Amino acid sequence: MDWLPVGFSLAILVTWYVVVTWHDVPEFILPSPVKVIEELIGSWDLLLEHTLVTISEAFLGLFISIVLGTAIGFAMGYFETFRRMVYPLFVMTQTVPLFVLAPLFILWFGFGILPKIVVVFMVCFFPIAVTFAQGLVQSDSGMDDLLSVMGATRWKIFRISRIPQALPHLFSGLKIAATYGIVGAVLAEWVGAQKGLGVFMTRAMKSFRTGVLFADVLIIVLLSMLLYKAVEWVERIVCRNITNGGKIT
Amino acid sequence: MDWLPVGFSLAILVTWYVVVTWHDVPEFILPSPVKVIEELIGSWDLLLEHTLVTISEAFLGLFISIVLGTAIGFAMGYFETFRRMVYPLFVMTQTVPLFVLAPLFILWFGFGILPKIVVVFMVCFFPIAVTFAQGLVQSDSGMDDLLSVMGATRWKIFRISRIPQALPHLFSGLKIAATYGIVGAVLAEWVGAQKGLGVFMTRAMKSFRTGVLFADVLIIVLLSMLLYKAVEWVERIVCRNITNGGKIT
Amino acid sequence: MEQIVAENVSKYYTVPPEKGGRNHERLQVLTNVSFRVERNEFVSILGPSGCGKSTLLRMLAGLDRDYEGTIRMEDVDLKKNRVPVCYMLQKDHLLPWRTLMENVLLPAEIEGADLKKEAEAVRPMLREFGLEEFENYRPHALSGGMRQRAALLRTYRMRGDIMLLDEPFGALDEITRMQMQDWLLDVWGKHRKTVVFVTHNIEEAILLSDRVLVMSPRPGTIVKDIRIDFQRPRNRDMLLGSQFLGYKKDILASLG
Amino acid sequence: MEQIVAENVSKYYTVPPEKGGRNHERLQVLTNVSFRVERNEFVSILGPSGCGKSTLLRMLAGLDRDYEGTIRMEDVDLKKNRVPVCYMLQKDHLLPWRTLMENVLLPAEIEGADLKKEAEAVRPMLREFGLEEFENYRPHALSGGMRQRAALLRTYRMRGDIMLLDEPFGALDEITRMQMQDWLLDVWGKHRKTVVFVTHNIEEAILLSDRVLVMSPRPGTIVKDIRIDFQRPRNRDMLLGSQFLGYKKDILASLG
Amino acid sequence: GKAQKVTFVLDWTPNTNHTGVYVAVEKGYYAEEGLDVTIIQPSDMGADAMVASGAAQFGVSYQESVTFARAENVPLVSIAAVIQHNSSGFGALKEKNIRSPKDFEGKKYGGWGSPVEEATIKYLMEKAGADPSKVEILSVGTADFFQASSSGQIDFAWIFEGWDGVAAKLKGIEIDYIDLGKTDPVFDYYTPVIVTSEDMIQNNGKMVEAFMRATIKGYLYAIEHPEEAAEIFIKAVPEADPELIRESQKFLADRYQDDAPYWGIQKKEVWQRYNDWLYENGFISEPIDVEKAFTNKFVE
Ligand SMILES: Nc1ncnc2c1ncn2[C@@H]1O[C@H](COP(=O)(O)OP(=O)(O)OP(=O)(O)O)[C@@H](O)[C@H]1O
Ligand SMILES: Nc1ncnc2c1ncn2[C@@H]1O[C@H](COP(=O)(O)OP(=O)(O)OP(=O)(O)O)[C@@H](O)[C@H]1O
Ligand SMILES: [Mg+2]
Ligand SMILES: [Mg+2]
Repeated sequence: MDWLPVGFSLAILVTWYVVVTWHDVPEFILPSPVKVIEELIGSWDLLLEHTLVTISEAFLGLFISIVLGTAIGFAMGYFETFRRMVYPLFVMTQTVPLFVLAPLFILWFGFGILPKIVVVFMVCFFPIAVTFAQGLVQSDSGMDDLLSVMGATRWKIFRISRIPQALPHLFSGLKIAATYGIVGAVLAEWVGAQKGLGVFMTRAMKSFRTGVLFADVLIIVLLSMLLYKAVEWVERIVCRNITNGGKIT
Repeated sequence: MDWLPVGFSLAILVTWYVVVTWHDVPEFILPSPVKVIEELIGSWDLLLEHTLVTISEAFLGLFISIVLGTAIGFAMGYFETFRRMVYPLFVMTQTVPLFVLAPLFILWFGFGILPKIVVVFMVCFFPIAVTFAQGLVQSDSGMDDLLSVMGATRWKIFRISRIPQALPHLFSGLKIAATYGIVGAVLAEWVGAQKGLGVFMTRAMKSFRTGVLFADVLIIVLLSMLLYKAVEWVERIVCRNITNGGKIT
Repeated sequence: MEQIVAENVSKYYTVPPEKGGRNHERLQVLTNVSFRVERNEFVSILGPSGCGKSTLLRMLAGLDRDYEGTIRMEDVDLKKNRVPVCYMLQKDHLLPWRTLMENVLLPAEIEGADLKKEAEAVRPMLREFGLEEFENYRPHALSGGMRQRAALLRTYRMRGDIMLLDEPFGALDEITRMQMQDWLLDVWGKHRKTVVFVTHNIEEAILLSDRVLVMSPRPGTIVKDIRIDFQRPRNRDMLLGSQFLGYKKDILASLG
Repeated sequence: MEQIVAENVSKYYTVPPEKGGRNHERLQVLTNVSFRVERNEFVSILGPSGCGKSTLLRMLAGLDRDYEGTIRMEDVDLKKNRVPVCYMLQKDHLLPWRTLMENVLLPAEIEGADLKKEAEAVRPMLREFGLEEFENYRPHALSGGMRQRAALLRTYRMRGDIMLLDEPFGALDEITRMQMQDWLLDVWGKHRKTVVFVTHNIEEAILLSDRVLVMSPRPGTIVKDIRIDFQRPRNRDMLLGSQFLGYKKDILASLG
Repeated sequence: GKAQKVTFVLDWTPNTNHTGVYVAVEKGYYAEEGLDVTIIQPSDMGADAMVASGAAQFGVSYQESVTFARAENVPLVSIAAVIQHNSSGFGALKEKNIRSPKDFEGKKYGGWGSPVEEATIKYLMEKAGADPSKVEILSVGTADFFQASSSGQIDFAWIFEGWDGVAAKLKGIEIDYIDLGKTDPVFDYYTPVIVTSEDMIQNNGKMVEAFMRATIKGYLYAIEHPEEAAEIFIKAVPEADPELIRESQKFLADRYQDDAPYWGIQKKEVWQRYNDWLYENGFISEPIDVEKAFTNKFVE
């Protein structure tokens, strides 16, 4: 546990509190952190209910993104032609404003959990696939040569040398995905859902309960950070050997 | 110019067209690509007007993101303590749902171009700063040692060895920023503005002109891809020497 | 019977334009290299730095097919097909995230052999190579010479009757080098492999080889093909004999 | 006057836990290493692979302060301060994105010297090093020996009266090696530098040095300190003399 | 002197509810009053917070929204009713056979996710003797009525007669429409309204007066000349569908003022009724002081 950022965050919170109380900022413009915590505690059971919905959407979406993202990232790294074919299209999908497309997803996929998963997938798939593919593509040609002389097939060269070397890249993609997964689900809910933090959020906003809105955002941030830390933890375990000694190549 | 993805995209367009005309999909659910092009040509002057607004917002935001992102990314790579302090906070900013915060930006920053630039910045700053910092941190310790024996200060070690080695990373961040810059500006407009593709979009949507909406999205995609290609082009020039021979370390 | 036949091999590299920005240039590295190696022969290649020895070995390993002339190995045209060889590059190319043992097990792993058994077979050799304590070290924690020995051991565990070694002993001290030379002769004698051995050490070349090929400076070609007529098994005493000095003078003369 | 004084230097590495997952272990690499080098002396260090030579040189370069005992250089305690030296690592560490010339200009660049002038000064040396055609090549397009020579040239352009060289000629053929040896002796003689020279080549050590330090296997310590009494300038004829053979036997005996 | 800068925030995209303001801009009514008006299109967060915080001076809102705002101590005041009677209601494609709240049973409602919708439907169904537990309430957010219903995702939705209803006619789609204002007096509340902040009224009354004078002129023009007003609006907002604007404008011309003595007037009982209903259904924790929520001072 690194206490430096914690301390720094606390300092920011205190400044926030002081500014808000000093200038008497009305709650609907910027609620004080104390107010946010109060609302968090006050609406705890309601928030929890919505949070569980959002978490399940985000997790499902992330799970699918990780599986497909890794698979397609691998395919892009492995098959040059496939990469050239789909990569620009993947970039394109990222330039499409999701908040415009999301309502259409509802038309196409209904109101269930599916359009939410699709949105999460659209957000998280790309960084995973692209980072992994990039990691796989950059290679130490000498090592590849050596392995091929040993009789390694392309697949074995990947398994033995390229995949391990691409893992740190993949994990940086996974961390990005973890950062955006929850927000993706919230966006999808915001655009149309029955339950979830996104729905809760619009309701809070419409009834001018900015404090509750911030409590909602706080939960989203905490969840995302938790996910992020979880990925970091897995990375440390998986990549311990690979990055040991500080240098990978 | 790589024609493979172009051909592939065309194939997708044709499929889209065939499906839409075959199944007689109503325009407001999914317009045919021909309809989209028609609308694009029909509303050309209007679209152009809005596009210019969006471009100027996106460019200003991107410019500031590049300047500050590179500077802060550098500071994070250079000053260990600074990185430990701010990095988790930067991650946090990414987990905050922007579409919720954006309206608040208007309260805080008014209706001018400022809140749009802030949104673009929030979207583009992070990938630039983080990729650059990551590139700077991973080092060949032997090279650092050698340079320090030559009497290089920490700053010179960075200038001579670490920055060039981090450039490919920085560019992958810049490419992400280029991908998201226009969408960021559109999001900000969508939340409150007088002009711009985001405004145009909501108006088209609310008058059930899905064809125009798609024409709008098409422009956003094309602009973003153009930006992306531009960054790629600069990368090729700048990094030609660095990545020559296929291996950087 | 000839196992390797190289005929009129020439090689050019396309060099990126110079700073000034001129056009791509061609650098001729090898010119009309022809030689033959018989089965079970031990052939050394000596030549000035930069004359194209590593380039030639890459071709023999089947990694570079962009040359003029032909190379046939076991009657296979290397431009068309590959022949399995034991190949050791000038750089060690150990995988940094694998331990020494895991690196040495690579050839077995690729062939899908039983790794437990292979590790058992390798362990006594680690002792012989002075690496027994370092089985679980990763390359960055090994000394230069230790890395080279690990790479050599890995090469030995590769499948193939032909060994292509690019300065395998360059980072070793005299004593360790002698041990490794003895080991190599032993392996060569017992397993009857064919060895193509690039080295900078003339004495080593004479001591080990049946034939020594001497190359000219770049563009490299073979300027001398010397048969070493010492009987086997050899010992180090011959290093002091006049016949040896004759060979050495001969080689030195053709080198520079 | 003594320029370098090492007293009872011992060094341990903390080794990451083994596969089995045991605790961190300590590996002793150097034990009670003590020696002195006088100003303008040429001292070679010989020792078995893995005995700690590179580790010792890292300490002399001021890069590793985590050891027991003291090293003083020009009366500066290296644990507290640094002394500028010309240092050449075992690996070439050329920047892959820079051309050969740009790599050689590094020391000048760091000192903020005039690069045009420096390039003019370096160019004749490129010729002497057999690299003149390759000024604009990047490292990946150079042969192993060429990279090593480039690294040596870069080392020479560093500021400092003390040269620390870790196997600078390991990848060179006999002829090029001789040229480089002559060049080094010339530099040493003209510029009166102090040289600490790690090598595996016993003859080279005797030929070049005022003193040869022989190290034991790991944990390394200095088992022999031999003064070479040949007069200077030296020539290669002495390699055949009996005095030379005496030194050689002496060293070989203490090595193995 | 120099024109005063005024920011006017819409409730959503520009539509015929806003025509009067656009007319006043285009015809120079604001300029005559020394005002330089900028029209801003917001997100679905609406104009309320921006007006209340002073980021904008005026905006478009709804009675419901102003009530919520005041319940949370957001100092928002409604200063004119744009349309006298609630012209929204429940719409459904003809083939769905939804003609009264009774028919909601077993159907899917697509809303924007506000609990008020749920309560309204429940209230209407109970009143009609239907079982409210038999309707499925879905939130479609920003997806529109036609898209959602013809793709079969929903059966009925809350629509604006003057917009979606007109659009349906233009597209040749037959729909059934249940006028909310006519189902129960409590739902005949004001939507939309023009709002400003308490601070503006207290400290900048002159500007509010000037702004409203010009706005009234704009709406009166739209009432008297719907065709010209429509063209003015189309010129200002070319992105919308011109046909839809023209038809919608015709539809609304008579409804801006309707049966009221003058345009913009708001009645206390309308405010009180709906406020009470919201309170009874638990949407606000305290009933608000409706006298403070609106004023007719600027339209009289
Ligand atoms: N970073 C490290 N961590 C752990 N052990 C190390 C590390 N670096 C070197 N060693 C160990 O220290 C010992 C000495 O290494 P060093 O590189 O100094 O040997 P050397 O005398 O230069 O050998 P060579 O002649 O082979 O280059 C070796 O056993 C090596 O495994
Ligand atoms: N990829 C490349 N592109 C361009 N030129 C190259 C490339 N690789 C090698 N060369 C050039 O080819 C020549 C021969 O290189 P090679 O590595 O075969 O020499 P070598 O005989 O092994 O030398 P050494 O003894 O120094 O290792 C050199 O001049 C080198 O600069
Ligand atoms: Mg070579
Ligand atoms: Mg060493």
